[in-house]
Amino acid sequence: MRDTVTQGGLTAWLRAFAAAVARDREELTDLDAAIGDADHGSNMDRGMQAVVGKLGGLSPDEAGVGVGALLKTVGMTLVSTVGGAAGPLYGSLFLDMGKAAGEDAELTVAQWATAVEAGVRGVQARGKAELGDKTMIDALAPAAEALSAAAACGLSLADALRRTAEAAAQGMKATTPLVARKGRASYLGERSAGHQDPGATSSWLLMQAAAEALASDAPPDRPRT
Amino acid sequence: MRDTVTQGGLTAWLRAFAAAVARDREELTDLDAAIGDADHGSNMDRGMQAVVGKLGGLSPDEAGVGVGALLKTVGMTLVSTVGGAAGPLYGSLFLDMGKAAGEDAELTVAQWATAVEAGVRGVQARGKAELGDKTMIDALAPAAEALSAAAACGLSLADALRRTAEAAAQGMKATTPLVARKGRASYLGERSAGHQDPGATSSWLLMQAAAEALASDAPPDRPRT
Amino acid sequence: MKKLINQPEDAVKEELEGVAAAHGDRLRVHTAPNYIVRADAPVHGKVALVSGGGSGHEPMHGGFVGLGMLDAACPGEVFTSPTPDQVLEAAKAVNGGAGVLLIVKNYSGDVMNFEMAAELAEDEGIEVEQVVIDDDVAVKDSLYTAGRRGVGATVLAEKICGAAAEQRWPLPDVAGLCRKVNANARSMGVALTSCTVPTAGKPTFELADDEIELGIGIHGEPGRERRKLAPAHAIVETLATAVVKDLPFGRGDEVLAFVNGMGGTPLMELYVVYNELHTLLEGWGIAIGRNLIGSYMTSLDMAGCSITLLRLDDELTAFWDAPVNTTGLRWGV
Amino acid sequence: MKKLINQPEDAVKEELEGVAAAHGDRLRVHTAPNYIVRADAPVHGKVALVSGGGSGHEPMHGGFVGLGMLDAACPGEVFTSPTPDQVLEAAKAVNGGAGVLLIVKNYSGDVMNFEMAAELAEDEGIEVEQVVIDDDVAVKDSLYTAGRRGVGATVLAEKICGAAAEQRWPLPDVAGLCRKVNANARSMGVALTSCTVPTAGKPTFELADDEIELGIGIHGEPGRERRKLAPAHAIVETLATAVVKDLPFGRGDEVLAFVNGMGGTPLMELYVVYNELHTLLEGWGIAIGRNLIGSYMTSLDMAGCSITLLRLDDELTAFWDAPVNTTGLRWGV
Ligand SMILES: Nc1ncnc2c1ncn2[C@@H]1O[C@H](COP(=O)(O)OP(=O)(O)O)[C@@H](O)[C@H]1O
Ligand SMILES: Nc1ncnc2c1ncn2[C@@H]1O[C@H](COP(=O)(O)OP(=O)(O)O)[C@@H](O)[C@H]1O
Ligand SMILES: [Mg+2]
Ligand SMILES: [Mg+2]
Ligand SMILES: [Mg+2]
Ligand SMILES: [Mg+2]
Repeated sequence: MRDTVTQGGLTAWLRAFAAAVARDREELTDLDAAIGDADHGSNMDRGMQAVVGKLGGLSPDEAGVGVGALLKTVGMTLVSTVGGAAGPLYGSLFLDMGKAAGEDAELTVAQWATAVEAGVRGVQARGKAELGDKTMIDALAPAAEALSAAAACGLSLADALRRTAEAAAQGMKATTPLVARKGRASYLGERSAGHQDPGATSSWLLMQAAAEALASDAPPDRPRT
Repeated sequence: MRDTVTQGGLTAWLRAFAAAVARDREELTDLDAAIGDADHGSNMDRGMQAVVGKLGGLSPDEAGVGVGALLKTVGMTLVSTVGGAAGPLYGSLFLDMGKAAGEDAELTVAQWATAVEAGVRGVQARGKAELGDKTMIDALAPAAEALSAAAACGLSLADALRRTAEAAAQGMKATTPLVARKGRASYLGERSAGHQDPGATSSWLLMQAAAEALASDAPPDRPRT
Repeated sequence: MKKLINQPEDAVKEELEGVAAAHGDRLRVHTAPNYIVRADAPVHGKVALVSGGGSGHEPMHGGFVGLGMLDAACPGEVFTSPTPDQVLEAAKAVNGGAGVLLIVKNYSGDVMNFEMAAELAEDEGIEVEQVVIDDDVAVKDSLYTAGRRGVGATVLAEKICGAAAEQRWPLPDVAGLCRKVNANARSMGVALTSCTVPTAGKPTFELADDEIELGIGIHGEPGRERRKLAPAHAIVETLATAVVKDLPFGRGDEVLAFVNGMGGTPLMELYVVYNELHTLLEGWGIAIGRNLIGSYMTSLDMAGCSITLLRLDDELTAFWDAPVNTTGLRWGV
Repeated sequence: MKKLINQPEDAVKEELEGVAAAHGDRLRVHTAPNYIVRADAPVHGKVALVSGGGSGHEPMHGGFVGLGMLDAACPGEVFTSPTPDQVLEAAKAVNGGAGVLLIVKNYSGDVMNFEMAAELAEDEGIEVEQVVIDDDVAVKDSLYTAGRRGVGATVLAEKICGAAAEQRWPLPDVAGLCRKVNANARSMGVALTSCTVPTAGKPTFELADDEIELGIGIHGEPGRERRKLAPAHAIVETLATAVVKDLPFGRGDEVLAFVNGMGGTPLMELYVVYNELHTLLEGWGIAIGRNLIGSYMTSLDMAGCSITLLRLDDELTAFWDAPVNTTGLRWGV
């Protein structure tokens, strides 16, 4: 267990997220079928498969660049493979996390919290959603907040990530009763209430994967599983 | 009960046939769905409704014309309203019956048998089907034969018609195991076996209706029911 | 049954009213008896092409009435061939003095009704030729059956003969050209689902969720074989093999490839089918010179498709390319 | 799920291969990233029109690429808007020096992806304008939602603006015309059945045998209201009333009436719908000056239809009538 975010940790995280998306692909699509257009699972799966492919294909040179560069590559890959609403939004998340992370080889918990906050602001800038609009923001914003609070209290990376995932889970669950005001689900009006938001669900998977894998210290060139 | 075929009897017969077709419309269509295109019931129903409308609308002058003219009117009406295979075939049946019946106001059993034989020959001339091809001929030809035999034996009209209907029923049932060689069912090849032919079924209804109503002496101008 | 109709018995009538309301500038819709003619009919000195058949196959045939294709179409009830009086009246309305070609699909009902119409038209002094289209290889041709059904080649024959008629070919030649198209075309179809005849109110046949019907007719007549659902490439290979072997088409042939949707299958899938067909034919050394992809000869709401190949020569290609202006097919004008 | 496809993930790719194989004479299909351009692109000095969206709506948009309509279409995955790099590369491929108009349907995903593409294109020195189409009255427009969806008006805007671009209208004017079409058009749809997204493998929603979904989106998004199945006249009255009241259209207006099939509904039913619409509008004193009837903007295999009305003036009518030569819409050439 490391207490900093490294390329190795990032790679393990992204692989864990990809695996979780692949596993829950049908569930994500079912959630989207209920209030959207039944593609969120396949969109995210396509994108994360591309990301994993990219990670495996990084040359040692590229693999050696900073955390920020890696995050930006992930963001660009998502932007150009996911499409739909999730593509630009998750793309912005990673692109803006990458910008904030800068060129360092590893990040402290506080730096990581700053990067995640920047990423979530990026999602909001792109999608204009507020808390309570029944979108991924409902999972991402509380998660970023919990992470920053944990960092301020000096918690370890592992503990901070656990709290982050818990906050994301709360936020995700809280989307169920909401009436959607952004995204495709908003076309449903009142009928959108009673369903959990698919994007908030994938965002929880993202934070859950971080709690599981981001503090690990697997080398960045671990063979694809 | 009369022992001759009159306009009144014909009208009663056609009405009875129309009623039977309306009643069994769905069954005829189901039989056609199995080995054809699911329209025999609606085709015959449309045609016989038109015939009944025509009967009701006959002016006293027209109503007074001979048996043959009435049969021809029925044939023309069927030709121009039924369409499909059944239209020209039932149309030919009635047109050729009408030609054979001539201008008399009533027909003896023997004359009636001659007319029916002519009608059935008309169906065969039009459709080129032989006995055993799994078509309406399988009900019509035995029926015509039974009628002629009954006439030759001097049976009463009522008895002759009963035998005719029985022969049609036999012929109809015998179509079930056959492989169709004419009409739409022939496209099915061996798969047409095991289904009763829809056209043979409507032909049996026709003969059955004759047994029930043709010997009756209801006036031609009986109001539509 | 779920359809955008009112009373099932009125569907054809109301469809024709819709056609009349929509296309009054180019078509005249006559009722009682029902037929559709091009607005400028009769075209003097031109052979008139008349076709027709049961309704439920739209745009065939009404959508093919217009310059360069049909002069008249006679829509019967759903899946029920038109009656002789419809065909007779249509022939009279479009006869421009050069005679009338009746293009008939080989179904007992159609053949008999058009035959009666031809007899009546000849009685009225109209010169008439009939050509019966029978391109469906799913049905074994035999002296002891009603022969093969007429399917996709009908659309191609109507287009090609329509062009020849515009060029003032005489009746025997247009009829000969029609026979040539029929002789050089073969088709086969597949259904993923049954159609539902409005007045029947329920599907004509039942297919399990993992079954398809090969060699389906365009009236929901069951095909010759029921199979397990398979990927597009396997289905297309089955259809294309049967079609190619039948004529047979051979290495070096140039063909028009017609991928037709049955009514319930969207264009996306038809392009996937075309892609498979293209790859197969390329492998067999058969070149696709022209193509037509879309739902031109439907079977109500049936999901599925048919494949038609027509062997081309310069004459057929030129007539195919000639201008056509109908609601269903249009180019060059 | 029964579809004429191979692996669900490959459906879009193979569809595009089919399009490339079929229409190489008039279209160029680029892959990785996916986009379709007219064969003669870039047209020097002409504003280039680029649209796109998720696949599954064919012929929209790829079937509308060609003279008089779009210069490029960017097909995303099924029901998933294209990515910014697709749109950027397409814009670069068709830019003839007079700028690029992006026609975008109002869905969060489409808007964001096209926005990113526009930013990237501008970075590369291409003059870009975006117009967002939002004609679906089924969705309440509000500051607190994503607004109305873009549906049928998209097809009309692409046709009309394509004609203006051919006449060398400058970019701001073509964009203005596009906004005018959008401002004067309203739509609403109904589903009789759900569609099935290939990768999902099952229907997006369940409708009972006697239920319909009013105000359906073209991605199988549930509508705003579920109702009992009703005759066509009642359904059309509901749709038309909502459409007419929204703009509102009024007595004396002349409109283009667009009856669109959702993919699984045959032409026969669309004419029945048109017939009802025509009768209704006539009663309300609204004249149908032009019409379009067919499956032009589909939702995979969904059964159902949508109705779009566009208020016409001389300018819009003239551009509508102008020549167009695409695989999906063609006249005048
Ligand atoms: N404007 C927005 N801001 C934030 N999140 C959004 C916005 N619009 C949509 N989303 C999220 O995107 C998810 C849907 O993603 P996806 O299904 O992949 O895209 P699409 O809606 O284009 O099909 C929603 O569940 C929601 O969480
Ligand atoms: N050539 C023929 N000779 C005699 N009867 C025939 C022939 N072709 C078809 N039929 C009869 O017609 C019936 C079908 O009639 P119908 O369903 O109304 O017409 P279609 O087959 O055109 O849909 C068959 O069941 C058969 O009895
Ligand atoms: Mg979605
Ligand atoms: Mg039948
Ligand atoms: Mg029939
Ligand atoms: Mg989507």
